[in-house]
Amino acid sequence: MITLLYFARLRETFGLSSEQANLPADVADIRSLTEWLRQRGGAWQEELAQDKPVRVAVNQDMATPDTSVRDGDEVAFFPPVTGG
Amino acid sequence: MITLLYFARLRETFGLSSEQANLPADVADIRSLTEWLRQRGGAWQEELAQDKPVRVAVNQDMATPDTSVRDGDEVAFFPPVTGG
Amino acid sequence: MTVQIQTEDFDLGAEILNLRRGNTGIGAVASFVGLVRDLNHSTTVTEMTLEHYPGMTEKALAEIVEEAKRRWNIIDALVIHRIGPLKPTDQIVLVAVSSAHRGDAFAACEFIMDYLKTRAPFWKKEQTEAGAHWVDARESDETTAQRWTAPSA
Amino acid sequence: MTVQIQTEDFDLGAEILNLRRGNTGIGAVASFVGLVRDLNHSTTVTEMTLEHYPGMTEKALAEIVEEAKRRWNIIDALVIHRIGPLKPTDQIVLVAVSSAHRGDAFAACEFIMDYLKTRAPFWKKEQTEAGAHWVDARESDETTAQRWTAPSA
Repeated sequence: MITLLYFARLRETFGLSSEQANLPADVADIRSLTEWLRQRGGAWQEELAQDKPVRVAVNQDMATPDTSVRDGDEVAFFPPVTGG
Repeated sequence: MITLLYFARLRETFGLSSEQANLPADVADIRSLTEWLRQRGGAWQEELAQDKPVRVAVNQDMATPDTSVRDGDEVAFFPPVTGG
Repeated sequence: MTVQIQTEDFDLGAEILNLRRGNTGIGAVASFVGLVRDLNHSTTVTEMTLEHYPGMTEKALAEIVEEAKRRWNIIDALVIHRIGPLKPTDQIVLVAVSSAHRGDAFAACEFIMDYLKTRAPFWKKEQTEAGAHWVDARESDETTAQRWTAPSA
Repeated sequence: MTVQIQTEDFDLGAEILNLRRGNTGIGAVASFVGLVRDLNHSTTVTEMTLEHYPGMTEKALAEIVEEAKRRWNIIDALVIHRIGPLKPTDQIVLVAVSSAHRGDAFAACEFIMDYLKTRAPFWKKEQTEAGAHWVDARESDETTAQRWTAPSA
């Protein structure tokens, strides 16, 4: 089980701020996790398309496509930040 | 007649904050004015020596040795500034 | 080193006095306040809402402040960032840095703001006469933040 | 654009509120406060006296602020500099700049401080346990100010 969090435009488009998910055996990093979520189709396919500037954090640290994902992790998807 | 002003260390060393002076005919710029003051000897010779970092303003604008001096001008001598 | 996320407004004067309190070696305090403008890209903004990622925001800001402390000779630093609904002229963010000499305070304060703009998880949603929309990240903010990265790194 | 020379203390919070008042286009306020440190070059400072050149000071500061206005896209600027006797932890100077975007406010505020340090006629006399002395100008202040001069100029 991992915890997935969505913020800002992604939260609104997905209609979801968080969910618990059981990862398939072949999902081991952010690249494969994103591909797995994309396969849900609709807004997921569109917002997580490769040309979209989506940012990902694993356990509250900024992640790259190669960052590993394990059971118990908190993984957040969000647009580039705009605070300040 | 010109007005001469002295600030900070120069004011204290000369024991003078301002004076009115009639310029000799050969004093036409800051270089010759400084030389004329230096000839007073003592603290004047010492504080206005060429290796001392004295600043000069004419009519409240920073001046160089070549800046002209005319009757009616306000000429100030002071050390490099240290405010802020 | 203090990092605060809050919905309430803050008092710049009181915060700076508090930052200075008890340290007679402080010669310089540089501070920055970011405010809601009523006009953004020629659209009139009536309200703005700030969302954040609780937990990660505090962690990201603390790391940015620690990095500033490593890079410059600073005495203390403070970051306050507001969340929730804000109106034009409302204060959004305060960054303040104290140091012995001014160069450190200026550089660290601007560094913290530049990194906050690109690395702290906050998002702005603007309400305009034409409707609500999420503010797009500005590429110039990323460029500005990158100038703090050593070219040889 | 306001320049004030005064013996009285100033209230940072009130001054910044006043600077912001009535302009809803301000997105950024950068400010700097310089303070008397109790220690300078390993000597304990008990009091400091600031002397200035009345008339030229106001003129020099106004010119520095005008130059900042020419160089950056700023909305307003404020300089307050105190004169007379001051104690450790007392405020000496405030420089504040408002603008639409933060880069202009930061740069103009630091520029005004750097130019003030090298071009505005103020002099500090320190009273220490070992006696009174005029503070020497620091060469580093001149170097710092010179970085604002275009290399090709």
